[in-house]
Parts: sequence; structure tokens; C-alpha cells
Amino acid sequence: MSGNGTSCHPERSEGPLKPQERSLAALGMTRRRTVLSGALAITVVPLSTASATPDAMAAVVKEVTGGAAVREARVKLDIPPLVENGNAVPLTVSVESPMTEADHVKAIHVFNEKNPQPHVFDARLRPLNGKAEIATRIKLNDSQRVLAIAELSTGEFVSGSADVIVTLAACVEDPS
Amino acid sequence: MRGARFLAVLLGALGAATTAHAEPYVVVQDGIPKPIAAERGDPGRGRAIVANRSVGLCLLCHSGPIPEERFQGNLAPSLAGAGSRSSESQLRLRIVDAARINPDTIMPPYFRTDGLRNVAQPFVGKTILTAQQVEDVVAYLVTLKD
Amino acid sequence: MTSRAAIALLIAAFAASYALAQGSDDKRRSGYQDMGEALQKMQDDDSANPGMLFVQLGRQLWDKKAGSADKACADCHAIAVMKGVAARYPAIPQGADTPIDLEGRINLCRTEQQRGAPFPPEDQELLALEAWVAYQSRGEPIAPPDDPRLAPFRAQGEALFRLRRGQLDLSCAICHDDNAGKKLAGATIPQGHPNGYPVYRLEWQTLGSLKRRLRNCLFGIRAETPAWSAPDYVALELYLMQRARGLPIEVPAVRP
Amino acid sequence: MSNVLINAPKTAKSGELIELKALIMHPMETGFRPGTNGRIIPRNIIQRFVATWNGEEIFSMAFSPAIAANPFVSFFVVARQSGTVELHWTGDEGFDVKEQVAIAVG
Repeated sequence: MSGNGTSCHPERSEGPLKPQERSLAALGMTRRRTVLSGALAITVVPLSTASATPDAMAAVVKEVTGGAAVREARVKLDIPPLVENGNAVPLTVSVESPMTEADHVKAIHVFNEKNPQPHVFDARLRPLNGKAEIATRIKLNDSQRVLAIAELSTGEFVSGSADVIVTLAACVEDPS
Repeated sequence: MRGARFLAVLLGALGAATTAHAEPYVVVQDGIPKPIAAERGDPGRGRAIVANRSVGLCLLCHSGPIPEERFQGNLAPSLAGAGSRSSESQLRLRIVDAARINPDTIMPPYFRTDGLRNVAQPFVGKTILTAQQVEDVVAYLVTLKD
Repeated sequence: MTSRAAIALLIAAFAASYALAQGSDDKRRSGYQDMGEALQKMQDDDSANPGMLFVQLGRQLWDKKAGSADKACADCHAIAVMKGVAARYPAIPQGADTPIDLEGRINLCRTEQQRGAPFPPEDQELLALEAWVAYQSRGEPIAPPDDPRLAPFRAQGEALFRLRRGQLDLSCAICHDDNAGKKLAGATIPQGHPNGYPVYRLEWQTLGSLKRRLRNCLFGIRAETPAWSAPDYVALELYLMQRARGLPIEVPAVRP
Repeated sequence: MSNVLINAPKTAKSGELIELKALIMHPMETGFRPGTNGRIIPRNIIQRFVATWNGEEIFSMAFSPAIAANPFVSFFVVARQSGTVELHWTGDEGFDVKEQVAIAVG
């Protein structure tokens, strides 16, 4: 039913999309999907999952930290400020740390504000990692802030964040 | 003229499911002086159509004074000041069928179905915008004064 | 499963090669040159380029016997012989009179030599084999054959490139010749060169063929997409390869 | 068919900091995306990535659907003794892939 066309534009689903839904669609992560028959928008399929929001992100951050204070320090996110497609955004997180038994990074947690879920990943590190730096690629469904929180062996939490602009892709796929 | 208006009403009621047996509008010089839909165009709705990248598609190619839409195209002139540069009648024809003014235009024909090749099945015989949507967009564009 | 393919970090660094290779009056640009630095790095670093997973899969399949003839590609061809092949296709196979593209060539071997069922369009194994073959030509300039029999097909491809179509009444040329480099919404319109196919497109989150890409464009302008087997695609590909003559093969390219 | 690319040095000096990089073929289907029939495609992701060196865990990571398709991970480790690094990915639909590389430390 969705072999119906869309146009040369970011949204593969065709109905009016809210700004944050736009690149959700580009990601194929639309919560609402409007199927077009000609120019007649007919079907709306809601998806029950609540989207991540700054509030939802704050809530999961609290789960991770147990409510402990988080100091903005020592954590650096290397992520392109502007990406052409949110489906695979390269991200490197590094934490200034001697990585000794006495003082090392135990975990790095990454969160986002606008994907369907606030969690991105949780990594466990040890002194033998030598360097508290990890790289991966993540999906971002819209321009948003990405937050990394490091849990230190001292029990302290430190954080860093970065804003990423996801440009709207132009021509996307026939979903059929 | 009344017949054209009547047809436009009918088309409006059918959404965009236009099978344009007859042109529901009359071109006079470089414009379409009379509205092609029964209901007056609404500038607020028109702005929403222009801003919507899957309905109006306008901002894919044009930029416009719609600051909340971050990524706007630059293949075509800015829509800012469109209402100063062109009359309502001229704007209407440019949207309905810009090729009537410039055969080489890259502007898609928003309210024409004939003379198109290889149209995908779901769109055959259908216009990009409905008559009412055209009027809403025109109503919005005339408000864009320099 | 895989031999622990500790692929050496092999920076292809097309950025550097483009800076050096092209004269100033050649305005042609690979889509690579229109990408941000992050995506260029993703393509250049073989240990990060997701397309390399498909190249590796293709290498495994190359040696795997298949079909009722129980033959592997490697039983007939040394892989080294494939260098430059992707830079020359589409071409007219021996004994035939119409051109086929590299996928078509692989499927021809599949049915005639291996005596197996042809791969369906966008089949992962087909794309992987194609990527493995085209990878042998990485860095080689596109060099369409001089075969005069190709001319009418190429001309047909050019006509298709310039044909306005679809509900939006657009042609390939309007975007990729006349307006390349400009912004369509947030995206820079590339010149549309075929030098990275099969390409790892982030939009797809997988490897895909030039045909799939062409179909995306047609879909975008609300035009009919010819059947996967239609000769239109090969004709367009012939024209596009001619248009991109001299640009280096980048397989496996990464594109947004 | 699993398909993994690991980038690791074959040799390292004792105490040397080395980088390990790994790519694995996997769709990382989010579970939020409708298929062509309009119904949601069920989630199919890698949930966990664990690296061990001679059996001792050196790094682990829990993935969410927000990890890109064909996941890429890179991390560091201090080379201490010759042996085998094993990378292990597990996830939905019984996904379970192990891959090993040998590193000579001298």
C-alpha cells in the first residue's frame, strides 16, 4: 500500500510531519505514517512508543546516576556538527582520565533527546583500556543535543555534550 | 466563467482527484485573474502548504520567509517579496502551470495533468495541489511584500 | 565465519587524488567531493567503511561453488584479471548485440557457467560479488569501451537523461546538469556520477545498485519506474559512464 | 551469514596502547519503522558487544536501536600478553557471533 509515491524531498511518508518527525521519517523511524493515495492523505498509523524528549533523557540520566550530581567536565564528544544523513553519525567519546586503578573511567553512557528512546549505548571500561576513548556510529532522527556521561571510579559523574544538525535529505527511497 | 467556478467547486470537493477534462480556469495574458476554487484562499493555510515539504514542496527549491524551516533550497528565487514582484493573477498562473510563461521552467505544474510523461500510477490524472490549495498558496504569496 | 580479516588500514584518500588529478577546466566532481569530511573519512578508512563488509562477503562468494555446474567464479577467473573491468561496463558480451551492466554480466555467468538461478534485483550476494569485482578497479579511471555498437544505446541513455517526466515534470539533467551544486532543501545536488556503485548509502543502511538509485530519483519526481529488467537502466548507465569518463572508481563508496 | 571485519595490530610491544576496531554486518532494525505493508518491522538489534583477551573481559558495550546499521566500534587496550582477542556480539533473534584475532606481544 505504500508503493505510492512521494516526492523528491526528505520524508518518505507523505503527510504533514512535525519538525522532529521529519528526519524520523528520513530514518524510517516515523511514529506517524501517512500513506498517500494520489494527493489524498488517508492513513495514519500511530505508534505507541513515547519519543525521547529532554525530559525523558533527564529521567534516564537519573536512572544511571542515581540522582548524583553530574559535573560538566573532562568528557569530549567528537561528532560532526552537521551531517547529511542521520542514519550513521560517527561519534567518538573521550574522557580525560589517567585510567589507573585509583582513578579511571568505569562507564560511558550516551543519550539523546529526540530519538524514539533516550538511550544510545552504555560502555564499560577498565584501567587496562589505557585510554578512555570509544568510537561508534549512531542514528539521530533530527537535529539535537547528544549527551555523554562518564562514571568515574571515584564515584563521580562527569559529562559533555554536542549539538548536531541533521540536514534534511533530498531524494529518498520508494518504500516498496 | 461561472462554469469554471462551478467545476472548481466540484474539484475542490473531490480533493486533488482531478481529471481535467476542461481547464477550470481562464488564462488572461500572463495570469489567471479569477480564483480557481470557490472558497477564498486562506493565507495561513497557504503558508502551511508552502512550508510542508511533502505537500507544497516549495522549500525544496525556494527559500522563503519561514524561519522555522531550517533547510531551504536555492534552485529558484526566494519567495520573499513575491507579492510585490507579481500580481495575484500572475502568481496564480505561475503555480497552476508555470510553463505557460516559460516553457523551460523547472517549476512543476501544480494544477496541470495533461502533457506529462510517465507519471507514476498513483498520480495519474491528479494535480500536485487541489484548486483550493492553489488558492491558499496564492493568498499567502500575495502577503509577501518587500 | 570470516577469516579474521585483519584488513590493513588502507586509506584510499580520494580527497587528495581529486585535488591532484583534475585540471581546472574539468568541472566534474565525484559525489565524494560534495560530502562532508566525516563521510569522506568513513569511505576512506577501510576499517570503518561499512561497504567493506560487502566486499569481504563478495570475496568469500567468489570462491564458493554454486549452481548445478558446481563451479565457483574463481574456477574460471583469477580475481586479478577483474582489475579495470568495472571501469569499462556496461559492455556487449560476446555473441550478443545488446549491452549489459556488471550485474548483468555476473548473472550471465551465474546462469550460463554455474547453471544456477539468476540473482534477483538487489540481492545481497549479487551486490557483494559486484562490489568485490568493482573493488578490483578502485582508483582506476572510468574508461568506457570504444565499441561503436554501444553508440545508439548511449544516445538512448542521454535522451532518457534529458526526458522530463513524472508528476513533477523533471528530468535527470535539470537537477544533475543544470543545478548540480545547489541546495535541494538541505542536500547539495551532486552531479550524479556512477563511480561508486554499488554504493553504501546511509539512507539505505546497506549496499545498493545504481539501478536502485535511479529508481529513487524517478520515485522522487513521481514518475513510473521501469521494471528492474528494462533496458532503460543499462542505457542510462552507459550514458552516465561516458559522462563520468576518467573519474576514478571509488567502490565501495559511501554516500548520504 | 555473519560477516565481521576486525582491525587489530598483529604484534604489539608489552605495555603498548593499541586500538581495536570492529565492523559487523547487521541491520539494527529499530522496531520503530513501518514496513511496506504499513506494519512495524519487529526490532532486530545487537544488544551486547563483549571483548575478551585470553578470556578476560577488556571492554563491553550495550547497544540500543540508536546504534547505526552494520555497527562499528573502536576502543583501546593496553597490550600485556600474547594471545587471542575474542569479540562477541549477541542480540535479538538469537544473534550470536564470535570472532577472534591473535596478537603477539613482545
